[in-house]
Amino acid sequence: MKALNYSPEHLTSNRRLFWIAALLGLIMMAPVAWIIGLSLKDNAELLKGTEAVFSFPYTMENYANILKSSSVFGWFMNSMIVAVGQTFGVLLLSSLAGYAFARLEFPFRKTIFIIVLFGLAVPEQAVIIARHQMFNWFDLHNTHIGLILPNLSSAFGVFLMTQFFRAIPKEIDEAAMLDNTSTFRIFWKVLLPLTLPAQATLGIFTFLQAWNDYWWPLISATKSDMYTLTIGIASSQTNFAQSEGLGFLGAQAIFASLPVVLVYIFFQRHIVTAVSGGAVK
Amino acid sequence: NTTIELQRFFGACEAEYGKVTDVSSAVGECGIITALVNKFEADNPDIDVNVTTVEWPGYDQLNAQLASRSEPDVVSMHYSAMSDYQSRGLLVPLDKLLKDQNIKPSDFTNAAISSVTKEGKVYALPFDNWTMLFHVNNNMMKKADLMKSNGKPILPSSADELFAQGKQFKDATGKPYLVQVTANETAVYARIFYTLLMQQDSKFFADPSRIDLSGKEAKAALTLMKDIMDKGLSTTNMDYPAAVAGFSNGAGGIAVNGTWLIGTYDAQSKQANNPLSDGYSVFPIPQFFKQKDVTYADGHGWVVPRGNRDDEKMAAIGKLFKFLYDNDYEWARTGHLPTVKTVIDSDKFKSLPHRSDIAKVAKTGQALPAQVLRQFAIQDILGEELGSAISGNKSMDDALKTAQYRINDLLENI
Amino acid sequence: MSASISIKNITKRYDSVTVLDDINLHIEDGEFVVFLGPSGCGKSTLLRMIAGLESITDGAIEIGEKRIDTLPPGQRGVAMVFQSYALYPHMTTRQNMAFGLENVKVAQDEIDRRVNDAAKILEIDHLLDRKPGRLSGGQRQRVAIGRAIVKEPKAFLFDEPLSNLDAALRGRTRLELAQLHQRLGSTMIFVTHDQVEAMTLADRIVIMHNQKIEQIGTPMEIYQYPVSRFVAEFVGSPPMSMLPINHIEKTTDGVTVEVSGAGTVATAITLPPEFKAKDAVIGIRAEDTEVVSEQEDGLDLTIKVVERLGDRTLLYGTLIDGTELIAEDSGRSKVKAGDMVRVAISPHAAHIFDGTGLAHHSQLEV
Amino acid sequence: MSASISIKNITKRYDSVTVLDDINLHIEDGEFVVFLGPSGCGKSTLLRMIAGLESITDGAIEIGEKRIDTLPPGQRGVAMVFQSYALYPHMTTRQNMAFGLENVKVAQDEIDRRVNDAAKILEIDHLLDRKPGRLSGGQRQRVAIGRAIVKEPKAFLFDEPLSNLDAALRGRTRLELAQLHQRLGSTMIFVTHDQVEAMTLADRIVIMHNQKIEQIGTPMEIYQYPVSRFVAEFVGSPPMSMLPINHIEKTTDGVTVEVSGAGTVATAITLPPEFKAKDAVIGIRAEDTEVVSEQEDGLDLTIKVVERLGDRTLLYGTLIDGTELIAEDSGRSKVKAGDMVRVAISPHAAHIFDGTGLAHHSQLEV
Amino acid sequence: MAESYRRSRWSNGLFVVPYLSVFLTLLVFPLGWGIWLSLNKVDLFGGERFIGLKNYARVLSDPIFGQAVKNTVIFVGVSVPTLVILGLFLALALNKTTKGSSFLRGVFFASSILSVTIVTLIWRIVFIPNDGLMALIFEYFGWQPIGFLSTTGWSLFSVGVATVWWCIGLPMMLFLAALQQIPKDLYEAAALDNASRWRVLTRITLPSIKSTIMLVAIIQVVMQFQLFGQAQLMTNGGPAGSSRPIVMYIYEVGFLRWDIGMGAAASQVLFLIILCAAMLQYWVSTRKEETDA
Ligand SMILES: Nc1ncnc2c1ncn2[C@@H]1O[C@H](COP(=O)(O)OP(=O)(O)OP(=O)(O)O)[C@@H](O)[C@H]1O
Ligand SMILES: Nc1ncnc2c1ncn2[C@@H]1O[C@H](COP(=O)(O)OP(=O)(O)OP(=O)(O)O)[C@@H](O)[C@H]1O
Ligand SMILES: [Mg+2]
Ligand SMILES: [Mg+2]
Repeated sequence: MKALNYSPEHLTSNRRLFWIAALLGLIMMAPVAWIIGLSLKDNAELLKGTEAVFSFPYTMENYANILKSSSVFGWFMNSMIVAVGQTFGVLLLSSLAGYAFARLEFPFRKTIFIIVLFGLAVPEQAVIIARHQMFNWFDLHNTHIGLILPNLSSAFGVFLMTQFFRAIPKEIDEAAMLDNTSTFRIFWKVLLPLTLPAQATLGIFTFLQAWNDYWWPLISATKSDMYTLTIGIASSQTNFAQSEGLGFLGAQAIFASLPVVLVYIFFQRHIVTAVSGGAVK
Repeated sequence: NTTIELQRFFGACEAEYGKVTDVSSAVGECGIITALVNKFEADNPDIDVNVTTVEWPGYDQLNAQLASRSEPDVVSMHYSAMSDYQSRGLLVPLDKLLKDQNIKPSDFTNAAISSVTKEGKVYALPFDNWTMLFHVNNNMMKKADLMKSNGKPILPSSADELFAQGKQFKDATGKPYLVQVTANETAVYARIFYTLLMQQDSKFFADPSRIDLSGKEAKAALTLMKDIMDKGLSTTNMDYPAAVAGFSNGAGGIAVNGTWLIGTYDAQSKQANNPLSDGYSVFPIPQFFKQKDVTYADGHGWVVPRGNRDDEKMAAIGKLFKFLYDNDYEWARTGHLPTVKTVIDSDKFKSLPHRSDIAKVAKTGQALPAQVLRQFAIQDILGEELGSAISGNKSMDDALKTAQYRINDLLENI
Repeated sequence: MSASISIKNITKRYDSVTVLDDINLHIEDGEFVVFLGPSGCGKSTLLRMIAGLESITDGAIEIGEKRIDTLPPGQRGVAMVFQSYALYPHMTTRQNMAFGLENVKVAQDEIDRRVNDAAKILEIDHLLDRKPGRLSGGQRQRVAIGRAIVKEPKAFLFDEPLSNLDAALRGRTRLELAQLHQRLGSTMIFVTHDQVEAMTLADRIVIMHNQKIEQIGTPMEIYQYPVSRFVAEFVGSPPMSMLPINHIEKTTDGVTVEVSGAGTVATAITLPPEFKAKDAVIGIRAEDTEVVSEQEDGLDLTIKVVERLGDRTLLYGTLIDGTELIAEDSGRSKVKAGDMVRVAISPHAAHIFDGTGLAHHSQLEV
Repeated sequence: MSASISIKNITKRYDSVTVLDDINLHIEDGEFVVFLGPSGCGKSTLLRMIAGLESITDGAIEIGEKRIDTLPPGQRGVAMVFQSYALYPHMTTRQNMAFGLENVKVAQDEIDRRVNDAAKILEIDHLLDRKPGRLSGGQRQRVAIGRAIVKEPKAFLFDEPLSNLDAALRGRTRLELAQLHQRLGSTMIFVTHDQVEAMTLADRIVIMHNQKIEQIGTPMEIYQYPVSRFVAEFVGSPPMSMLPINHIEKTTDGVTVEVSGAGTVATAITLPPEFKAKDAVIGIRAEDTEVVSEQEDGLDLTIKVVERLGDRTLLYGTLIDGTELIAEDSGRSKVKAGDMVRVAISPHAAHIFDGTGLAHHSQLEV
Repeated sequence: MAESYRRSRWSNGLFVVPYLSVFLTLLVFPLGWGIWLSLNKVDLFGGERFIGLKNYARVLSDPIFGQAVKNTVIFVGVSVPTLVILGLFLALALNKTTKGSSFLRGVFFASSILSVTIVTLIWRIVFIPNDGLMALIFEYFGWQPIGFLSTTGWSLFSVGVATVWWCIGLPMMLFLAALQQIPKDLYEAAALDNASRWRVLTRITLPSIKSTIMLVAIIQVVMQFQLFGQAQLMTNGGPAGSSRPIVMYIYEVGFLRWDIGMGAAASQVLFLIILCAAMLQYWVSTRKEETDA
């Protein structure tokens, strides 16, 4: 007897919703596809009308032009150093602080934590001038350190890591205490490895933010060999840059985004599992 | 070896011009200035010029550098921005430096030298002057029967003529008469407005620390600008790049835009099969008011920010300025107007395409009084308020009153 | 409202893995049936297939003569109590119980009546306005049952509902469930891998093993006449001791077997001719042993561990050849670990399993 | 390496809530002591205070004559096994076990020796390179114990380590723990609220109740001579049945009591003069009852629920006046729910509790 | 008497010292400095003169600031609910393990990784008249073209579209994570309870992720109040200031007019607004929790 089979799948999934989302996805992608199309076209041809995107010939010339600029690789390296440095810095500081806020007792712990949370609401504009002045005193402008430091103060990472550490069962560190483990070793050898998915999440967000940061590099990195990619590309546009040609601009947009896209694709799996706290249970 | 830190906008084009020393082969702002610097370095092996390119207009970065005392040695700066820095003692007077190089103030056009002279001292090497112009699509004008027999377009010489010709144009081509930048950037409004006020000989900045827009001149200027819009004489909703491209594509008859586009449009007119093919010309903004033949002008100069520099370096900077002065013609090929009298009067310059048509701007060009501070911010406020009035969001009186109030509030609180 | 359930030729495969293989089972109206088996044998899967939460690869399910495997879960007329209870955490007890009725638009006063009745039966009327987070484990369990009751289903399905409770509460709740069944008289299916639960609750037990049903029977049938060595070892605590048989001899009453380390044991079991003697064992339950004085006949058992359960004492020990045997003594036993005691076994209660695991029982007992 | 533990006048308060009140307890070197008590009575708290994971409000703790409550947990020489095991999920079994030793810089070959030895004892040598995520519940448990063993601690502390296991595994692991204690001879403290665990494992049981120690004694002492009604009801499964006493009469052997619904019962208990008769009850364990034929003397019991445990059968019923009584019958009992049976109770095994819950036992039995 | 090992110790505080020192020097101290600046008449190059609360008075009486606050509040009021609802919708639609939905998840998250310059570049090229994608579409359908970036009303809307496009990834991810934490058996129980899809959504799913909805909303409120780049680069605040957000006002006052004191004052006002909005939200959500607990 063949079962007619009622499938319980429909409990949670809904085809129609999926297709609406797919449609929205097309809309999401349209602008990017548009830019990619533009970036592959000759600028002069585009001047006559952007409908040209839909027809041959296509060219890689815009990309070649970007690569011809000798500074691009230096800017790229700066961006890498800053983004990677900032990512590691934020992870380290946030993990240390998150561990302490979630697990250790010390005087004024609650008060300090609340003050740190208030930091979440501080807009960058409220601090940027004083920061700039301070970095003068210590001669930190036009250095990698100077570009890395400011975002280390972001309270978001501390908040996130505190939540993640709280999710780890307390017995784990109690067991470690009975194993004669020092407080730092408990953090470093026992708990930190358990927060790896969280580190991946926070790491990706920090990296993206650092890579795309604009105002601080603009006013701190004023020498062209210290430019980050974002600033460098902006500076290489002529005044009223737009007249350079849409294709070239599109190529720049794609080019500057490429590394983050790669980072994203590489870590994508971790974002999902990390955000859902999969491994820490 | 002496190193000069030079900071400029105009973009980067290392790829194309990084090695070029033959200035005459370069085109465009970026190409020419890059080639010029290369040539200077080649001519002066003992001087290195270290170029930092900044995003236009780069004043955020300059401010940051000044605040952190890491100023470059030479910086490109608009005339309209100079008073801000000069008034705070952030610029070095250049009289002695220019004198040592045998450059006299009288060598420059009046429009140029007056813009860089503050409190009797020269604070910049004037490099160019630019104004808003009428870029004309002759092909479309011909369709509208607005061409003279000598191959030049018929342009209005009064407001009435403007409306009449505009209507005639629109009826014939179905396209608006003017192509204007009206979205995102409002600076154009302010520049046209200044021009129209100046043409009425209005002394709206009689006192450089306050603006006066209460007179009938302001109302008249604004009325004219609004009528152009209301009567459908202009494109709408175009931002800067759209307007530039729009004119190329025959979106209208006359583009109201700056000197720097001459090169681009001229090049297009020399290609086949586009709306501008063989049909481009350019003229100063017509005199819509009888009082004075004048047009608002600004320009780029080279300044030296405050800072400790030894004589050797100052001398090197002097040499660089002399070189730039000597090569003002090359820069003028961009479309900007030269600042050196001998260049502007030279046949070489006049024989550049269209230059004879606009040469008079060097004489009729006029900047705001040099003592007026925060001209960039003023231009933004003014542009915004004028825009409100023109688009009908505010009454004209209201807009002018608000603009005057906001600008004066700004100036009072410096 | 209760009904019989027929499971006909049910098969379940995940890709290539067969989880259930051609299962047939008929459950009478009002019967309390327990699915018992080791972890992973497919008990939950079978239950969830009846509920409609799992698709069926092959076969059919009928409730009260009506085929239901094509219906969505809500329309099969069954109610299920989950191992984790699956209470809606943000709803009060009352809302939890009313939710299913509201979904099918039962009138409000009818809902109130049913919820109040069920709450009274389960003694949770004072908890109706609490949310699950503020209930104890046992109370949650009762709410979960209440949620099932109010739907007046044709059958109740329970998936190890007691496994989250501690030992004491588990005992109490077990009792309550038994009483509930008596009161409601509904068809109930209960899944567990705890044999004590199965023994105490079931009208009939379904022993599952290796994708198949191994034995179906009343608790006593299964305890006393396990069809196989698997069932014998799985049911009963402590497990039946198995002693390897060296030699078998037929007598008039049954067979006499020679057990290594224990000498000869006379049983009342008759073996069929096709009996496979290789790897055969004799099985003895702890309660069929007795500690006797040194003078009496019996086996010498060296005690390793003594488990005192209060009312009786279990002695875990080894015979001289190392075979393990569990014996029972009274609650007041003085035996200590390390002692050597003499144990008599009651030959009539023994079971013999052949090499394939097939069981043979004494014909005498009833 | 094992040592005695003394707990002296220990008090624990959270703000104004007193959780433990002036506790005194001495545990001998090598003893297996179980803390037993209802949920929330402070068992875990006391254990964690010994381990150093919880602060002490008042009092002192000594291990082997040395005061340790001022030391950090790692230096007290105790090892603890948590309810949830708390294995380090990112370390292999071997790393889990070695971690504590590495912390105190034990030589590598010594670490290897100890880990291998412990793994052999626990039969987890083949699992040394797996991480906890790939171990079954029982295996994890053994790793947790192994982690404790390698430290060669003066005492082992267990906080309900079996409560996460299913019934079958729990029984097996209980046995293993008992064997482990025999092999290592270490001092062990074990926390549970499951009385079966307590009975089967302990040398001595500490019954905790209401922030106090209610009784300390061997399992048999506690089972047979509970000091109070609380202990009597808490220990033993099924719980002791309590019948209200109407009237008491002294005889030469002890007292004869009149029980409502059960007539008079002659006991061997002598009551002191200060005995408070109001609310007094007589307690009878199920195994001290017997189902007898209609002709014999006894109480008539209407059966509500029959629990068949295989080797015996529990009968839950009510006497004529509604008092509940649990009786025991053999595993092959034919009694069904709804039957009325005659039950005889063994008067010498009865206990009497006065109105304050204080217990009185028969002097005859041993 | 004896102490617990978990006792409060100063030395435990060492773990927060690294972060706290960065936090204090790079956030709290500059913030304090900013507050000090807001009490002074000062331009970019110094020249401080204490003037008390005058800067605040000027900011608060400036109609342009009022307009910016209004714009920002409208923007936040529309974009945050949109982000929350759309994010929720996407998470619900894509909460599956199929290839198709994981691809779409990638698509929706991918835009979050672009920088603001690129996002606005993309959307300007979409919205510009004549050559823009929208213009082409409108032309194709023969509709009257709209000046998306230059018409009052539309300009803020266009900035909002770009913002939603840019920011939708994070809410979706957070919602997906929350959805995956809902025990599957709740849905099974609901199926046995005959619940319709709509009732499952409103009575099971949404209540189960209530706290995540709150979290996402607070994060987005804090972020969207700081709107700047998109408005600056797409509309420059226009037309007639109708899309100028608070941060852009701060930028103009501080960096174009060099009036650092007034800019600082406006920054502090913004800080207060954000703080109040976040706390109000938090308060409303926890209060409701308490009353129905
Ligand atoms: N989605 C699946 N894909 C493949 N195999 C599965 C899947 N779900 C369950 N199984 C397998 O089906 C078998 C039966 O599972 P089921 O949950 O029914 O066991 P169970 O008898 O309820 O066990 P337990 O007592 O542990 O709950 C198991 O071996 C399991 O591994
Ligand atoms: N931090 C605390 N603040 C206040 N009371 C507490 C705290 N921790 C525990 N308690 C209380 O102390 C009492 C003892 O708790 P403990 O965990 O020791 O109980 P337990 O006997 O182990 O119970 P269980 O068998 O449920 O584990 C409980 O009533 C508990 O509510
Ligand atoms: Mg199961
Ligand atoms: Mg406990």
